[in-house]
Amino acid sequence: MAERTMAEAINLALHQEMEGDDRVIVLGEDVGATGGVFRVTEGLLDKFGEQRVIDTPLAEALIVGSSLGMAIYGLRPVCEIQFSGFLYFAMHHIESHAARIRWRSRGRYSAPMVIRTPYGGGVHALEHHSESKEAFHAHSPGLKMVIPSGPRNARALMLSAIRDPDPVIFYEPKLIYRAFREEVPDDEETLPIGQSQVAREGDDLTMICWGAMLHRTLEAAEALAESDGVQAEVIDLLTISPLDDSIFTESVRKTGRVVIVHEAQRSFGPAGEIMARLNEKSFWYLEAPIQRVTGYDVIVPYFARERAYLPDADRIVKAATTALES
Amino acid sequence: MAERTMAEAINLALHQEMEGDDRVIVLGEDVGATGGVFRVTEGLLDKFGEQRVIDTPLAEALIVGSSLGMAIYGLRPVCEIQFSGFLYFAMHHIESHAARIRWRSRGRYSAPMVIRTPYGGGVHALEHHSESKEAFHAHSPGLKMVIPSGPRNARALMLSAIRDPDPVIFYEPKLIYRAFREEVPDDEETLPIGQSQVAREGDDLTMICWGAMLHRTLEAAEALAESDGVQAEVIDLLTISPLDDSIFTESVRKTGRVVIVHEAQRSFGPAGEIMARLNEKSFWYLEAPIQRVTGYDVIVPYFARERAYLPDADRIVKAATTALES
Amino acid sequence: MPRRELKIAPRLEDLSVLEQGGQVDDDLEPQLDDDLLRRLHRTMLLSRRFDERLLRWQRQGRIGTFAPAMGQEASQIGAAAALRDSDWMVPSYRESAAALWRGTPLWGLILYDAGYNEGAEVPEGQKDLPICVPVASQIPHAVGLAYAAKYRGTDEVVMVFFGDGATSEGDFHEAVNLAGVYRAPVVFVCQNNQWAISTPLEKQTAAETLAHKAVAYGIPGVRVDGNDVLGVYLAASEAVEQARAGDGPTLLECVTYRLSVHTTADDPSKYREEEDVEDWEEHDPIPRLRRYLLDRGTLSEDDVERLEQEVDDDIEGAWDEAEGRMQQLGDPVDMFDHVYAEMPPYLAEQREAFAQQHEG
Amino acid sequence: MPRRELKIAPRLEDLSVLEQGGQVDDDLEPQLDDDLLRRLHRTMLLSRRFDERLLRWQRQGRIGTFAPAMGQEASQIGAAAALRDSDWMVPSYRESAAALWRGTPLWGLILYDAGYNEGAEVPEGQKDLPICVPVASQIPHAVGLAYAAKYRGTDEVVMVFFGDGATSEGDFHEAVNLAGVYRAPVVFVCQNNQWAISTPLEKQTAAETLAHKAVAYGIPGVRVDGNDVLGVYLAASEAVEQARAGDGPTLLECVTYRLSVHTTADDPSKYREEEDVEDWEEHDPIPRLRRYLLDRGTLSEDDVERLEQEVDDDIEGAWDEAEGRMQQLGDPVDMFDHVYAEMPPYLAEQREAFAQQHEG
Ligand SMILES: Cc1ncc(C[n+]2csc(CCOP(=O)(O)OP(=O)(O)O)c2C)c(N)n1
Ligand SMILES: Cc1ncc(C[n+]2csc(CCOP(=O)(O)OP(=O)(O)O)c2C)c(N)n1
Ligand SMILES: [Mg+2]
Ligand SMILES: [Mg+2]
Repeated sequence: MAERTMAEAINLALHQEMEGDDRVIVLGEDVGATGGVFRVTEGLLDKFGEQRVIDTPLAEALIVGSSLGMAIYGLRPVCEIQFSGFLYFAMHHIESHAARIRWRSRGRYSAPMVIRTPYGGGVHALEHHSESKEAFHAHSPGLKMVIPSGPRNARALMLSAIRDPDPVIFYEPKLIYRAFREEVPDDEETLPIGQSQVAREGDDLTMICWGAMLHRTLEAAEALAESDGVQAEVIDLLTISPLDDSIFTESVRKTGRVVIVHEAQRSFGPAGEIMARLNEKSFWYLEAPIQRVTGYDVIVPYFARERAYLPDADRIVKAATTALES
Repeated sequence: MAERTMAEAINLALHQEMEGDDRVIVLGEDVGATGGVFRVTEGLLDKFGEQRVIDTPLAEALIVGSSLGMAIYGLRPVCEIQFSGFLYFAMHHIESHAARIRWRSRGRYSAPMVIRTPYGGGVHALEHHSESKEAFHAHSPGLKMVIPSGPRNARALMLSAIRDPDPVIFYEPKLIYRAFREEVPDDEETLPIGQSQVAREGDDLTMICWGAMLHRTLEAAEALAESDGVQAEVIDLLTISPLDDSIFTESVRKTGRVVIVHEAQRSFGPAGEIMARLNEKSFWYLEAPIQRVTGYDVIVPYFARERAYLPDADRIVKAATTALES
Repeated sequence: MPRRELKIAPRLEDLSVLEQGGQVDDDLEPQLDDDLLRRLHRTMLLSRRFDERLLRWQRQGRIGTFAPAMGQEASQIGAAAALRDSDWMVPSYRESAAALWRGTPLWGLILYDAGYNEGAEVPEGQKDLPICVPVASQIPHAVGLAYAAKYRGTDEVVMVFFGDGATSEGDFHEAVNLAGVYRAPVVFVCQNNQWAISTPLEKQTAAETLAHKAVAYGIPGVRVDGNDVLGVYLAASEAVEQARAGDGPTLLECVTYRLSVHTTADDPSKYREEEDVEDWEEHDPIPRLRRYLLDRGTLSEDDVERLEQEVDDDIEGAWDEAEGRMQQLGDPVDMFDHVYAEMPPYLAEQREAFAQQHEG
Repeated sequence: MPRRELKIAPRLEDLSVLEQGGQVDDDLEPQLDDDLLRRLHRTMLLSRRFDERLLRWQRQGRIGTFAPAMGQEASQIGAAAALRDSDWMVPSYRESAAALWRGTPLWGLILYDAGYNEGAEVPEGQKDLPICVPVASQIPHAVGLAYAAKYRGTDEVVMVFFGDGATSEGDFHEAVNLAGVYRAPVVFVCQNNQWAISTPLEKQTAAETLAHKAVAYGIPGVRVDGNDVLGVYLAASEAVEQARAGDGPTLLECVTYRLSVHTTADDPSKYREEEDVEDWEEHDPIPRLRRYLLDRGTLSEDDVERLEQEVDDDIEGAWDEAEGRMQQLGDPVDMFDHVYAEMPPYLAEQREAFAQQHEG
């Protein structure tokens, strides 16, 4: 058991899975010699060599498309797209092929591959380096989309993603790559994909979030508890798609009041589906309008103004208060 | 005034706008000699020549990316992506550039361009030729997304789209390209982008839809009127983004019951945002859970099973009944 | 070196073996046994007659849109014939002739054309990928397969097919470039049939030939008469052996012609002259091979007649087989299958609701 | 023609004019007046000293991540100098040297590096596109601009910059191919600085040189010593004139080296040898040009000293200017501007809510 950052924890998962399974190949831009711009693939090249740790030419569609070919062959590629804002280049391979090869081939072939990519804002990066487009991939049957919220679940979910028989987009919240450390057991540990978790229990209000926003939401929940003794239940989705609606709909039946938090832009963002499921499964329990705390419907501003774009504890508390008072 | 199909009506708009404005350029795969696989650009090459009607090399990212360059220069490109299922190839130019050049350049440059593409199912086409991914573009600040539902509004909206100062994705419901004719005035006629319309008035129930689904929804509305005298108000969004939530939220304050219909897959589909806006603006008026009638969360099946995938009047009536009875 | 011309190292060449009249180049003529030659001829003929029949069936509404291989039989089959069963074949949507050579049953192709997902199924053991509709997007998949085959230390080779129009897509560029860097065991077979729907080659690229594009990737480029099955077989075999030997990829341009429609949704009269088609019919690969086989006594005129009857019977039989299967395949609830290895709860709910609605 | 080699028509060549020691090739030496030569030298020096200062400011946390142009001043400025003001310049994210030549103020670059969207603003009248971060994606935009300029019957030329890594992206391929087909007036300037972050050229492509990639598009390919400002200026001028004359695009490969970090987030010691950097420092373009100017008496040693003082003062002044502006630019509510020409109602509501929260 050691204290690890999320970057180190994912790195641990890659090391362990590559040791145990020679089908696992890591590829992407600068994943080898530098160990990735966030050092998540550090040490893999030295340990596993150029055959299994590939610095590819600069082409995202190619990284995903060739990974798919490897997966069809029976390997387990884990490819990295340097920033999620460059995943758009590969959209056709994700949407039209990785998500469909099982279906198209009637089960003859499949795409057991992981597409790792750092997403989200808050690290003072350049344009295109702070995007959150869960909605682009959550809407595609055949794809899975996973977002860890800390070192321990990141490591466990990465193991599960590599072993998953279907393609997984693994969105890594770059804001918390090194924000804090957590005990991460050396022994292998997995978490089921497609299951959300209760991160904090409470009866007054349900807060639904994921990734880096979990921590701002927990912060808000604590603030609410201290200031006005409100106990918020905080749910960490962990998997965006296939969406697990059992836990949050249950929670809302208890609390009747909801706040959803995400970094992505508001309109047509991921909160919409959560609200839809609540409408379908917990409608009669809702005591107030569901509140969304999200990025605004603007392009993520350059970093001097970035803080203003991202949800923070204040905004979450305000929304919770509205949900509780209406 | 003449009876025209939707394909003819869009063709009319292109002819008229190209005549009136030499900044308008049409480009895409097979838009020239054949007049497009759906004949929507028929006759343009003969009339306006190869300089203004360009059969491009086979590359969607290029079609959108080079159109953007033309738009920045001050032209008004109207490019065609042969089927919306191939628009994914251009995702990075749409999301990272067309939607942002105004913002990035602080207004110095802009992207007055239209991306036309046939979308949706029901025409017995091959794989990738029946897709509905409104959600991919509606979630992008800076982009507009328009979907006509018939010849007359298609022509009017196309004129508005070409004249719009911002990039417009113009999704053409291929199922109704030739399904019926409508009076379309020869004289220029426009419709404001960003405004939905009431397609049928009623007090008992609100139905929200667009594109080809409008007609199946109206069919369902008539059936309901005849069978049990229920009067459904049917709202045709026409613009998906920027979403006009004024008319449907108003309507729901009156009816309290809602059915949303779209072809796109259900999860994380466009209905989610409509439900979110209703939750935020008409929550206290909702008398029953909002019903979604959508494509299933599967890949659109090959055409032998395609009918089963698409919403039809029966499914819409069933959902309406549920909305009314709960 | 103030100003000097840059040279090109890898081979960039043009070749052909069998002329239309049946004359062969003695130096290049591959020594193929009669059995192989007969199979090449039979499969080319089968593919041709099958396309002709499909066109009729399509007009009768018995099947949907499809893309005939007519005119490209030598390019497809000559190339595919250079592969072993242990090698991989990655098609686009027009490689029905190559698919037949590889073992895909006629009825399977019919099922696909009739709109059944089951038609995209590749027979167990046959190492082909399913039909790929998005132009050029299969090329990176092929390079990934090749990388994996090499990583596993096999001697498998991957052959990927695509058209002239496909060379304009970024996927073509990115994939061939990667194969060059990793010397992946892959053969890129470009079916240059002169047209991308209505777009002629000269609007597709200003390159002198498509083989020239190999220079951009530091790999050999070979241009071959695509209606010359011996030439295609020779060029493809050289490329396959080079790949198998670990010496990397080759870009092979087969110069051929699409004798029929792009797909049944297309009307070529809008964009090409009937004369061009007639000129190219003069270069039809099937009579050319037949002339050669008759000359060398591998086939007799009677054999040919018998053969035509035979393939027609195969086609009729395939229709009955396909029709029989279509009866079984009616149930639309199957559309919920194969989305994930394991069906998520909400999808099971949707399936359930659908099933009820369609029983009741 | 059983088997024959294929030839290449458009020119594919390599050139250089000015050696490191200051020797020039008399046939190729462009006859530039002293004033232009002094401006070239001054801007190269300004860019170099500016990068050095930015690196310090970045370490002090006064600005964020940025990509220095160090080592590539001759490639960027030599190429941009071949343009007229009426021509277009389309940069990637590393063309700060070219931007300075074109007229972008130092304080503007500082604002960008400090995270203000206002820093991406291109001065009115200066026909440059804003900095483009997604690698290679600016290339199709440049071709669209060029098509439009030609359509409008102007004699404008578009010059687009990108790196060696960018040549692996599909956007590069698709755009250069289109320019070849339409003979668009565009010059493709590839800054081959040997590295794409940590990825060396040999992992990027197996092409013999990047200029060879021109063959795939039927256009001229020219490889020039990118640290030789005279050579770059000559090659770029030839390409620009060809484009202006309506004779189409050229792919220009400037062979140079990234002397500093990829960006300030990068640590080159992880992937390249200090020796290589030192070797390349021997080929620094600035001393090379200076030697030439001193030899021909265009500059004196005193001039050089005065000049260095001058540019340092410019840089200091620019910081004050930028800092002053940053005070004004605080208000985050500006993030709601410029999304659409007209703000949609729901966005106005969001802006309103935001404004209230940030006042109260
Ligand atoms: C990415 C993509 N864009 C457009 C299409 C529509 N389309 C189908 S085939 C075709 C032309 C392909 O031409 P070519 O590559 O020469 O192959 P051919 O059909 O001639 O065999 C087009 C544009 C498609 N299937 N995929
Ligand atoms: C599409 C895309 N993928 C990845 C990145 C991250 N990235 C920024 S610069 C760079 C390397 C670019 O190398 P090169 O084209 O040689 O230009 P250089 O930085 O050397 O000037 C990468 C991978 C990006 N900005 N855009
Ligand atoms: Mg073709
Ligand atoms: Mg570089």
